[in-house]
Amino acid sequence: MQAALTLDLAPIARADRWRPAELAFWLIPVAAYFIFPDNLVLLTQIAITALFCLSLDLILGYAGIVSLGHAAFFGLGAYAAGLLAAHGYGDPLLGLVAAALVTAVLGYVTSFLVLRGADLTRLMVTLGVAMMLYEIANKLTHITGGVDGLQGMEVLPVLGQFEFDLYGKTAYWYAIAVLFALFCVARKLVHSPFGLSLKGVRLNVGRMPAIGAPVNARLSAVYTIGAAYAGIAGALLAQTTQFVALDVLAFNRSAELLLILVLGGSGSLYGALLGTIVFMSAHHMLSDLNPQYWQFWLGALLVVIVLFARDGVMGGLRGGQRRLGAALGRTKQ
Amino acid sequence: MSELLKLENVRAGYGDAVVLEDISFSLGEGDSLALLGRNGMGKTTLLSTLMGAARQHSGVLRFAGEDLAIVPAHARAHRGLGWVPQERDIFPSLTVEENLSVVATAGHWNLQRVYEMFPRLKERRTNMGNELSGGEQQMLAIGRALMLNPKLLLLDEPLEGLAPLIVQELLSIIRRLTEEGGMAVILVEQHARQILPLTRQALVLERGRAVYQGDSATLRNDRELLDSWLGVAAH
Amino acid sequence: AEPLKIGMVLPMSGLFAAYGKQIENGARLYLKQNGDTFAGRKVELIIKDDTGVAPEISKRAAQELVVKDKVDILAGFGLTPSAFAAAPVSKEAKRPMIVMNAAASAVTTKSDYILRVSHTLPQITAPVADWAAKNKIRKVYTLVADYGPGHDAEAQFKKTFAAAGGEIVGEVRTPVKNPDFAPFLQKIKDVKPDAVFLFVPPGEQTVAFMKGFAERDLAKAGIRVIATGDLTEEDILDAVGDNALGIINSLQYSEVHDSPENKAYVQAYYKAYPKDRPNYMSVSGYDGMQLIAKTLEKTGGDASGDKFVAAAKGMSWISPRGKIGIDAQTRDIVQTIYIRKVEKVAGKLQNVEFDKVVDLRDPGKQ
Amino acid sequence: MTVIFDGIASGMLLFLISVGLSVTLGLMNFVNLAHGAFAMLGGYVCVTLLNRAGVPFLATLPIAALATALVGVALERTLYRRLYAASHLDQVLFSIGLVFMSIAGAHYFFGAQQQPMVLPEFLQGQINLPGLDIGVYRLFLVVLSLAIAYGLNRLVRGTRFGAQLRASVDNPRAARGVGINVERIFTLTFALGTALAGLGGALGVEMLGLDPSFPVKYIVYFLIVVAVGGSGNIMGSLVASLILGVVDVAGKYYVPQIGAFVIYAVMVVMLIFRPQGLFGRRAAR
Amino acid sequence: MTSYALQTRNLVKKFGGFIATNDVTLNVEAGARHALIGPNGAGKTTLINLLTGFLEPTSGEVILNGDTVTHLAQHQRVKRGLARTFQINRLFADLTVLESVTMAVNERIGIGARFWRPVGAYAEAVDEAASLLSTLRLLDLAHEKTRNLAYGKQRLIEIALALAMKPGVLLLDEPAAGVPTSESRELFETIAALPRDVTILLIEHDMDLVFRFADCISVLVSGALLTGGTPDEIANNPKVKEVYLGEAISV
Ligand SMILES: Nc1ncnc2c1ncn2[C@@H]1O[C@H](COP(=O)(O)OP(=O)(O)OP(=O)(O)O)[C@@H](O)[C@H]1O
Ligand SMILES: Nc1ncnc2c1ncn2[C@@H]1O[C@H](COP(=O)(O)OP(=O)(O)OP(=O)(O)O)[C@@H](O)[C@H]1O
Ligand SMILES: [Mg+2]
Ligand SMILES: [Mg+2]
Repeated sequence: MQAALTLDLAPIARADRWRPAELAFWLIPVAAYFIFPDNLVLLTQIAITALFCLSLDLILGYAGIVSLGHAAFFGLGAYAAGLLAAHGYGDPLLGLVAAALVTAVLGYVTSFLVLRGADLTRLMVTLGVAMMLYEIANKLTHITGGVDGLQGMEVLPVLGQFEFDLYGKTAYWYAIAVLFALFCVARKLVHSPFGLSLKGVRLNVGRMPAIGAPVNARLSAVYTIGAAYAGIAGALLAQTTQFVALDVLAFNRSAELLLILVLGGSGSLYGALLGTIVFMSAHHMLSDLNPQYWQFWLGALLVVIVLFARDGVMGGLRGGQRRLGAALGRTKQ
Repeated sequence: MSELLKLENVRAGYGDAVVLEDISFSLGEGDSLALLGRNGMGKTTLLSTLMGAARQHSGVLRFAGEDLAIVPAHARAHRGLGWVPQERDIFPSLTVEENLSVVATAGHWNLQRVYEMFPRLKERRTNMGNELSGGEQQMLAIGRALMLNPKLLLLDEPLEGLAPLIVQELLSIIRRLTEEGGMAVILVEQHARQILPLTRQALVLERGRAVYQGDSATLRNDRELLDSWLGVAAH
Repeated sequence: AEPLKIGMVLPMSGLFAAYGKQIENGARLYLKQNGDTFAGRKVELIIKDDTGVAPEISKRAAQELVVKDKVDILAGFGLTPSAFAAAPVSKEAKRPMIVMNAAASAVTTKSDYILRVSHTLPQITAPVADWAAKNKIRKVYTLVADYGPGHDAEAQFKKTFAAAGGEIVGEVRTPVKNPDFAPFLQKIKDVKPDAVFLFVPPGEQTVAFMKGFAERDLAKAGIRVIATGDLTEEDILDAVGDNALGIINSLQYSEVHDSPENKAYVQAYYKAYPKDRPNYMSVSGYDGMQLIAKTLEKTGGDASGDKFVAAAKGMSWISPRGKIGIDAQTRDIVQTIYIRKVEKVAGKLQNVEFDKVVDLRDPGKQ
Repeated sequence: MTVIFDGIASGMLLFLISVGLSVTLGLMNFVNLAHGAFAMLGGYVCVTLLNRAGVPFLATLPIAALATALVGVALERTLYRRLYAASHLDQVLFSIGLVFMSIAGAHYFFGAQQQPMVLPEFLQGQINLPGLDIGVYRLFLVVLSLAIAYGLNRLVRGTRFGAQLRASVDNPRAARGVGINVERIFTLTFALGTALAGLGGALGVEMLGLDPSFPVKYIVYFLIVVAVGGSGNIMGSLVASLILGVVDVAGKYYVPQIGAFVIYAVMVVMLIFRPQGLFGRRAAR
Repeated sequence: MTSYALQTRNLVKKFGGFIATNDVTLNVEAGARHALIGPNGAGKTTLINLLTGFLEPTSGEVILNGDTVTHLAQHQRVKRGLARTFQINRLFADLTVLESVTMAVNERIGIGARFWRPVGAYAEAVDEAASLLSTLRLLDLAHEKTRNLAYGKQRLIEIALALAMKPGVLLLDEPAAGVPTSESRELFETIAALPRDVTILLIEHDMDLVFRFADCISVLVSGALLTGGTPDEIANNPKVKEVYLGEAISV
């Protein structure tokens, strides 16, 4: 143990402490509330998508499982909460818990399908699962309302206190609170031994069994957690829009999510959040400016980002920080 | 011996980083050079520079009278440079035979001769490149370079991972290549003792600079030099 | 007076971009023809893209239009889910919401401030079913896309057709995304009905169906095609091509509807948008504006929800499609539905009207 | 019988429109989700020539392929090339960006509506044999795709070009080292892939329709074929397309109730039993 | 009666029609320093892959400390004390050296799936990883990312990961490959200094190292065991000289 004393363990021992920049980051939602009081619905949906993105980040960014069917869980969660609310159980928190449980079960069961195979295979298997779920929801019109959407949701006030209002204030704080809480949990997770072993799996699956790690069990576990997160995000959307339609399960949603995560930079929790903020704001602004052809500009934005800011938004920011740091350092000398 | 390769004050590295400083030497046809140095001193970088896989910052690189700086990487093989990379770099989705024939150039070395030299490869000819043992990959990399029928063969630690018997054979083949085939060779090795007898010249790198340049024989007999640069005198 | 802000939520991009464009075309055409001042208030159109089937975006757009842009009236809504999602906004904010395409019957029940100027699915399905039964089509095979509107169309058709004495000899629901109708057509050919009733998402599915129909020579086997008229609307008709000839269908509007109002409308439309053909959606946009203008005249420029809706109820006016009105009870549209047949008129494929059901209310609400 | 034939033909159509992706994704290992955009371009070229310039259908096909390839090469030279070494996810982001741009572009130039398309007489209609009705155009597709599959397979497996391509993908640095002109090989292959995309797009208009959302509408089908076939394997794609086509059509004929479910279920099951695809090589990177 | 740490019975591995391991029955005594030599492609690496469960045998059995483990998953064999290194490095390029080794220790002591407290909170694991690094003289590189290390150092990490398993049986596949002569000697000193009750099975083509290190050598040719014995016996075996050694060793 002598040796350990001579080594500065700070980098590993304090890897999980909250940095000032992080605290500052979480002031953004508070500030946004006052700066954009008229855009609360958009901000709420950004928060929900951010949570959804976080869930994909857990499985893709940390464990390396690519998915083109993550909307399966989002949609299932949305329907779980939606159906509860439509049948008289409109308590929001109850809806979240139910959504989490149902999607966790589906996540656990389907996790065995994604254990094998390379990226493309996983992409297609997850996509297949989501599409099948879509077809089922479409078929069960009498339960789900099919493409027309689920009718008759009645969501009760949050904690029995806060009614959902036209301005979206309650919805906003509700979504932000859930996002923050689950972010903290995810943060714990990625800094734990479990999180470290997930990184190990992503960096070198072949080696993990040779150091005694049960790779499949880890992947199943994280896939289940990711599914539950996605389910909660879906439930949040259902509750805050008070409506669920088939598109919660659609391919586009999965694909767009993947885009957002890659844009933000997978493998970093803040990447997931920033990617969502950037993508959805860009989408919103561009489509307001040019309702018909905004896609062109959004596409151009993606292309430019890939070509000139490789490591995603986070990478870009980090790079900027480094350059700034270097510049400051130089002026000091 | 007419001059085949000439380096003058070459500076090279990766991106902006400079690994090699001020390297100059020349090599004639059928000549041989042992390139020595500890881990990370720039041996591989020197070969990569010749092949255009590392960046040449300044200096002049001439091969058969032509300035290599303007020859794109892929064309250098056709000018007569054959490379056995340190990581072997076998193409995994090609069979053994395809790995050999993919760029075959007419000349002395053909499939049949390579198979004669490494019968093991002939036995495994339909295996994919990634289904080979470590040593087999090494043989394949050497065979592949020979299929180009190069004027200058660059071997980066070719003995690594080969069985002793094959090592002995390979050493004698290299000798034959230079002495009878007129092929020039640059040989990078950790096992200085084994290759110094084979080569005419030697170049020792230390942190990217040449610290010894001259006769192999002289170096071989100078225990002190060997020990200080390579830490191998005890062998 | 304050300007009158109308916020339109429409699919301007994506699969349903054509809907948004037609509706916008019609709305703007009205303003161009009749001036952009309603009851002294200058009209300002704000258009938001909801990409088609993303109800949360529709709802967000509606909410932002109300909260941020402070619009007086919501309008547009290409597809049913977006109308459903936005309905609570209209309800809570007490803003009139003019539905210009979403066709599920129940849409108008979701908020007391919803008025519809387009049609409901039962409204355009029942007439053709009735017509078929009365015109020697005894045995019909129904083919509908497997999604909500398809199910509704199927149910309405069966109901009306059976009531009029027809027989359903087979039915099939096809996947919503379905590149190949071959197996279904083969089956229909084997069954040999008098006609096929068709309802699929208007667009490439119609084209694909009719191509397959022609390829397999089902017409020669004596099988006719009857459909809701949105499948043969002017925008799609050219893409279906000559294969569309002879389809019997029912809808509220045709480019060749014979009335002075329509002649003027069509002429003005081609002048304003030479690249497009006027269709029923453009007319919805047009009539939506007309409804707003007429209602505001009645209320003296007051667009507040209760007053506006009260004034609009029972209103009727002459549209390019003929006389239409707003049902005082259901706030849904009352209009004449025409039975048409696809024919070539002056070298152009058109829906030629040859029969009609006058002043039809939404059968889905009876 | 007719059902089987229709299945085969529908599989061949799948093959034709996805084989270009087998080339770019499978062989070059570039996740080119913009494949559908190139196919769409081919479709518009074909339709425009056919309807506006009156060029005969058969003549529009090579022109569509060529025009698409030219655009492909231009993009490859300027943009794609920079991303060969990037991660697959970056490639996804990039190519989806292109898809978005292409959708908006097509919308702008051609409008949102379906494009009309009329085949020449000799490709219309059916040949009626006892118990078997063969659509002429379907037959045309079957013959064409078999020819293309055969040619491509020869090119990839049997020629030096194919070996050089695989070598370049495996390890560009080493490939250059042994004298392979990697840039040229990639450009040529990309041209081939986009030409096939353009051809497939042109051939597909008749059965799939053509509007600006084409690139996203069928992306799933392209991916299914490549994944089930085993990436980089032309014969695999062919067989996968056949199986999927036949299963899909037969499923719709015999059990229409479960409709679209079939194709996804079959895909998932096949991938679970053969994660590398039907003919997947062990050498997955 | 000697006890065996590792045994195989009639082990066979076929790749398609090719027999890579042909009826191998091998016994490695507990605490042995056992070397496995043989020509390139003889099947040495394949054998290790079979022993560790990296590959499934076509037939035959693998026995670890008297128990049949033929169908146990890799990680379960590791739990029973069987660790290995790879002929070609398999490391975690983006983790630091300390993180990599800590992760390995975590798995051994069974806290790899803990998800609530941070890695650094499990001091026993971090301390153990640090002390292992110090034994291997890698402490100054503890916070370096693995990818930035020189090849020779990476080889050492490869071994550190195996040692972190506190193995009862250690399988080393050409650990010195790519390490310069001078450093490979240091490396072998470290290995030799492991407790005597650790059983080691070594594959190596450098005969100087093999003959200095091993007390027992098995020779594998074309997938089958040719012979086995003490270093002296092997060095003087004419058959082994003919197929493998050539003039490499002159004892
Ligand atoms: N791709 C690269 N990018 C940046 N630096 C590199 C790269 N490859 C090698 N280096 C650095 O260049 C220096 C020389 O490396 P090189 O591989 O030439 O050494 P070497 O003499 O061949 O060593 P070895 O005996 O280990 O093969 C080293 O410090 C190494 O870290
Ligand atoms: N996946 C595979 N498919 C087919 N043959 C294979 C496969 N993997 C290995 N082989 C063959 O099995 C034989 C044994 O390989 P192995 O790697 O065990 O040899 P080795 O004894 O370790 O050789 P070296 O000393 O060169 O590392 C080789 O001839 C190799 O070509
Ligand atoms: Mg080197
Ligand atoms: Mg080996």
